[in-house]
Amino acid sequence: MGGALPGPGSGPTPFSLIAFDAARSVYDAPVIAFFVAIASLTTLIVVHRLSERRTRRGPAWDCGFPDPSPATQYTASSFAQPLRRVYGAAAFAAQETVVMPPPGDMRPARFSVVVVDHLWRVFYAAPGRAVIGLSERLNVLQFLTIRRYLVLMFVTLVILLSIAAVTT
Amino acid sequence: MTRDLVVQFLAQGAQMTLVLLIAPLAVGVVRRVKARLMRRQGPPLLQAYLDLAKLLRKESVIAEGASWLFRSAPYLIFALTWVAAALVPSFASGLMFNWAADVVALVAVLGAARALLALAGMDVGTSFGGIGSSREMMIATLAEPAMMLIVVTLAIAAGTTRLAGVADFFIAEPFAVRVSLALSLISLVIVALAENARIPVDNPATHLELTMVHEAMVLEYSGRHLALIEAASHLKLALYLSLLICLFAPFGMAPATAGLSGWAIGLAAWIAKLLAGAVLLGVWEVSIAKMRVFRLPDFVGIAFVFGFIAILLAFLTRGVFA
Amino acid sequence: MNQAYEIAHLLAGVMLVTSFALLYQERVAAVLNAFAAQSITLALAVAWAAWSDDRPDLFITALIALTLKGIVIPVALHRTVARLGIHREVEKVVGVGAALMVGLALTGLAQALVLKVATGMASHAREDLALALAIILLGFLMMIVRRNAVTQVVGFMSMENGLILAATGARGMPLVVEVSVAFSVLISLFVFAVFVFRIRERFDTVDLEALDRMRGDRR
Amino acid sequence: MIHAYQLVVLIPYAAALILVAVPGYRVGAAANVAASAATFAAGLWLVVGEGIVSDYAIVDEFNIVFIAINTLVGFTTALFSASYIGHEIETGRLSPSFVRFYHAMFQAMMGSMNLSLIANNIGVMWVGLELATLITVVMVGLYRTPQAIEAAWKYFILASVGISLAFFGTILIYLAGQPALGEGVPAMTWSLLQAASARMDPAILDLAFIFLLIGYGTKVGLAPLHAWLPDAHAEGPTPISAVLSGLLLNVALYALLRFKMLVAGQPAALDPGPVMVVMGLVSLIFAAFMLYQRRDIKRLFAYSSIEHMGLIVFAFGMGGPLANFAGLLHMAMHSLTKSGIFFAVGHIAQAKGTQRIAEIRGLSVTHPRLAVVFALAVLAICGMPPFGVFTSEFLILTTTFAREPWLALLPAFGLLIGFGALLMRLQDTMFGEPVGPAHHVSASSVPMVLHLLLVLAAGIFLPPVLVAWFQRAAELLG
Repeated sequence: MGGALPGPGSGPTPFSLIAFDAARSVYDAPVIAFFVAIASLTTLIVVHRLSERRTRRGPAWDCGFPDPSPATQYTASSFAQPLRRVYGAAAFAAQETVVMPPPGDMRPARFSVVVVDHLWRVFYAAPGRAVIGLSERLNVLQFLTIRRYLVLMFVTLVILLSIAAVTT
Repeated sequence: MTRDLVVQFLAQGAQMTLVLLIAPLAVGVVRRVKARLMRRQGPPLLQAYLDLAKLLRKESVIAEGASWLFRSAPYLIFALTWVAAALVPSFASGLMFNWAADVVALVAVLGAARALLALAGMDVGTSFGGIGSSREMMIATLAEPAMMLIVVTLAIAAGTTRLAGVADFFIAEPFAVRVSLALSLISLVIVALAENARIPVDNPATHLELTMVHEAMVLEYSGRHLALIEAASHLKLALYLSLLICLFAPFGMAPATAGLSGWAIGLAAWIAKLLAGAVLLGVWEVSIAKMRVFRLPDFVGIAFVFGFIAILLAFLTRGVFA
Repeated sequence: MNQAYEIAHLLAGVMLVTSFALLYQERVAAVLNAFAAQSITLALAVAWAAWSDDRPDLFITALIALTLKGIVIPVALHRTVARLGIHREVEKVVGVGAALMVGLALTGLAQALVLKVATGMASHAREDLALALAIILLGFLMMIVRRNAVTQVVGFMSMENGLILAATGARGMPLVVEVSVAFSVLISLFVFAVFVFRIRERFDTVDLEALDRMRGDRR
Repeated sequence: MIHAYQLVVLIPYAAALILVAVPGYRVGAAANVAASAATFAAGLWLVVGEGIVSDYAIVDEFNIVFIAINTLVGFTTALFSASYIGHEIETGRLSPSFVRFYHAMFQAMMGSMNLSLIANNIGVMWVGLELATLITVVMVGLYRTPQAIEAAWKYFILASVGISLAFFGTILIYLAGQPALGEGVPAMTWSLLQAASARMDPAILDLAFIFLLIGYGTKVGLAPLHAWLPDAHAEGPTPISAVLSGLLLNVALYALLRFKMLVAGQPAALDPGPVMVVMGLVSLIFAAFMLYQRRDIKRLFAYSSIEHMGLIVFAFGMGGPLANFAGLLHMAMHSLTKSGIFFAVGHIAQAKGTQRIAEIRGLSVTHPRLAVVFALAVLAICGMPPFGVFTSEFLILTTTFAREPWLALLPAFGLLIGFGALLMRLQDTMFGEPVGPAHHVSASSVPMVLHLLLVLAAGIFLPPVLVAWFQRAAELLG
């Protein structure tokens, strides 16, 4: 009967997570966390011992942006910009449109991007629609009359009896 | 039993200290090799140590508006990288800590350090930090999957994702040169270049606004914080060199059962290989130009493609490995 | 002894025939009469079993079948039909012919199932079981192919007649009397509910307006 | 000397008789809690005591699991209902005399379920279960609104047909056992039947199991026999919904499993496993899809119960020590979690004055503490770690995967679909602009927090004693 998971404690430490076999892969989160904690504490102590401890507050390094206003802040879309740029053509079917007015025209130039997220469409939107669609169809079963529910019971009974009748 | 544990613990501690001590030397070697190839005198080999010492002595300037995250991130980044470096077998494969995590966990620990760095980069709110963080993350989306593909290839080949196990496997079969492993090697080299912000992905020696990635993130740091970040990046370089050595040139590494003499040989071999790797990196960096940021996907993408092909081949020839 | 089984078998056969008669009827009053006939036959069958097996407690069951299902309930339902102005006609989902065909198929299924039973069981007991199974299935069929609330109740009670027949056929089975009393209570509740909640036409609706207002979730 | 197994049945029945006569709903509620606590104590006594096999009663490793859950949830539900039912009188939904009736019926129902659980006689088992069913029918119609009466009526008819079919199955089991055990009581005694199962006629056993599956399966809520379940849950008083989902479904399942053990003892009979696997999967996947269209919060969780009963039946259908263990564990976890959810839903219905999901919005703003408990409970029923439901679902899926990798995809798919629906509805109720009234909730939050903590504790650490206990029960199931 089905293979059991390796029991706790069969790894090198009692906290080890072992997927198949200790020789193949081990993950020991508490030990790693413990070592990270030790390492950070050691670093903290040693650095504070050895180094100059003075700290000064100063203005940010403002090359070209003397005024730290909200407009200059990084936003989610600015953060995603390199990603969009890199994957735009392949993953998002991005289409850029640039409307550049002729010289002398005072209208501003316009730039627009249309991004289609194929992954979203294929892996989220389509199955989502399928699930909702199917559930709408099945939902009819919530609104049947009692007689029809009895029919369901009866049909199940007769099917099972027929199976019993034909099998030996 | 207890004595064993103590020895193991000491060996582990020795490795952690060693990696920490030797990492700046590797960086010094890279810089020196580059300078000599450019017919410059170049800094002394120990310049990286001196830089760190100097930074530690300077006072830290913290931008107004920086939060606690900004101040605590360097310590955590350093600690995470250090622990990650300790996870990679260097001179011996049977150290205690190698058991605690496999290469998947290693990637995750490095990923945590990277995420912290990106957050710290954006903490002050200047545009440079943001540019650096977003670009770093963009590179990560390419490098990390490639890294995982390499892991899978190795796991198929050696039957384990534990680095020590993989190393033991290659020690046992030193001349098992196979196409899929060669592809993995190329792939891992590319990933290592990208992760360590080396040419052609990034240039560690410049602060050009348009192209910098790593340096843009740490622009606000100074004094002891900068020293920690620098030390972390040195460690990361040593880590990736060790990883390459451990996976593709493990000869000389002491197996799990080796005694002190085995460890001594392993240590010497490791240092020699590490420095040789640093020399090779220097030669590589001189002979190639920095890429435009948005050409990077093509370059790192090679790693992904090679990693993928390597997996397919590994699956096809699994009969050989089994 | 053999003769005792012959008579029991005959009565069970008559019950099956009345089951078909229930499906065959076009008018509610006739359905009720057929049901009364079935219940009285059941009472005779149970009484016969009580006498021939020497189990006097079964006479209680026979008495209940006779008075409650043979007389009281049919009479009450007759009056209900008249009082509530329920359709006198049986409302059919499928026609009489189709219902009878399905009924025949079910009887065949019951026979086929019981034929598989090993011969370890006495042959007349097997036959009784087949008849009871057929009566139960036909009662169930009656519940689903007839729309009228009264005919549906009759279907249920016919099913229950089959159950009592099977229970008395299982020689020496304990609790039969208790269960038959419990079922009588259940049936009375059924009839009572039809009466009190004024379930006029069908099982489905307690009140036609309520049906329009709500149906499960669609509020 | 009265034994504990008699107490589990006698205390509730005696309490029911007394409660009929107790005027004043506060005294009645207190007496209800006291009786349930006493029953729970008797249940615990049974847990630590020796097993019993007599002509009419049986207490073995298998049914003690059910008895323990039954008495525990009965006790917590009584606690909840004591603080809940007062509000129903204030709002005028129930009159004091109805509450008195409610308390008496509650005890009678608990007694009947316990009777069914400890019965060694398959006829008595049937009587107990049917009595409990009929009492819940009355309880469902307690509010006497048209919807409640329609729900009760639907429940009554479908349950009655189920009752009849299950009784026919019981007769058939008697007929099958009669040649081996002789006439009379022995051929209806489960432990004797079990011992003689290899000598029973396989064809009659097949026939009997089909009728029992349809009859008791109706009460388990297996699709397509489930139709009564969502409406009965939605329209009855909330404590009754909790008992229905948490206990009555289990008792019906228990009866089914006892007969499965009988049939499994005769190798020539049809294997009940595949049928149960198929019906379990149909229920699981069907209910998962139905969750998406629900507008009533109690009906939503009623469908979730169908989903989980499907999964449990699937696990028992797979059979084998590991799957049975996982099935039993999941049943226990589901009982605790789902009744806890219904307690929380009762709170929400009091706070918002409605059961419609569309009118329950922004709960995290108006009732932050209740919202947190509710959200955790829903996440627990979704199978999120670290709650116990995760452990059991994980075990069911892994043991299936180890034996039939492709088959494991189906329950995983169903659970995933259900997870999506529950999360979607959870979000609807938690966030958004609060609408409608936001009353103060008077009901006690102790029961639901207690259930949640138990499930959490089971998810983090299953005591080896408990594991060994469940394993012995699983082995009995074969």
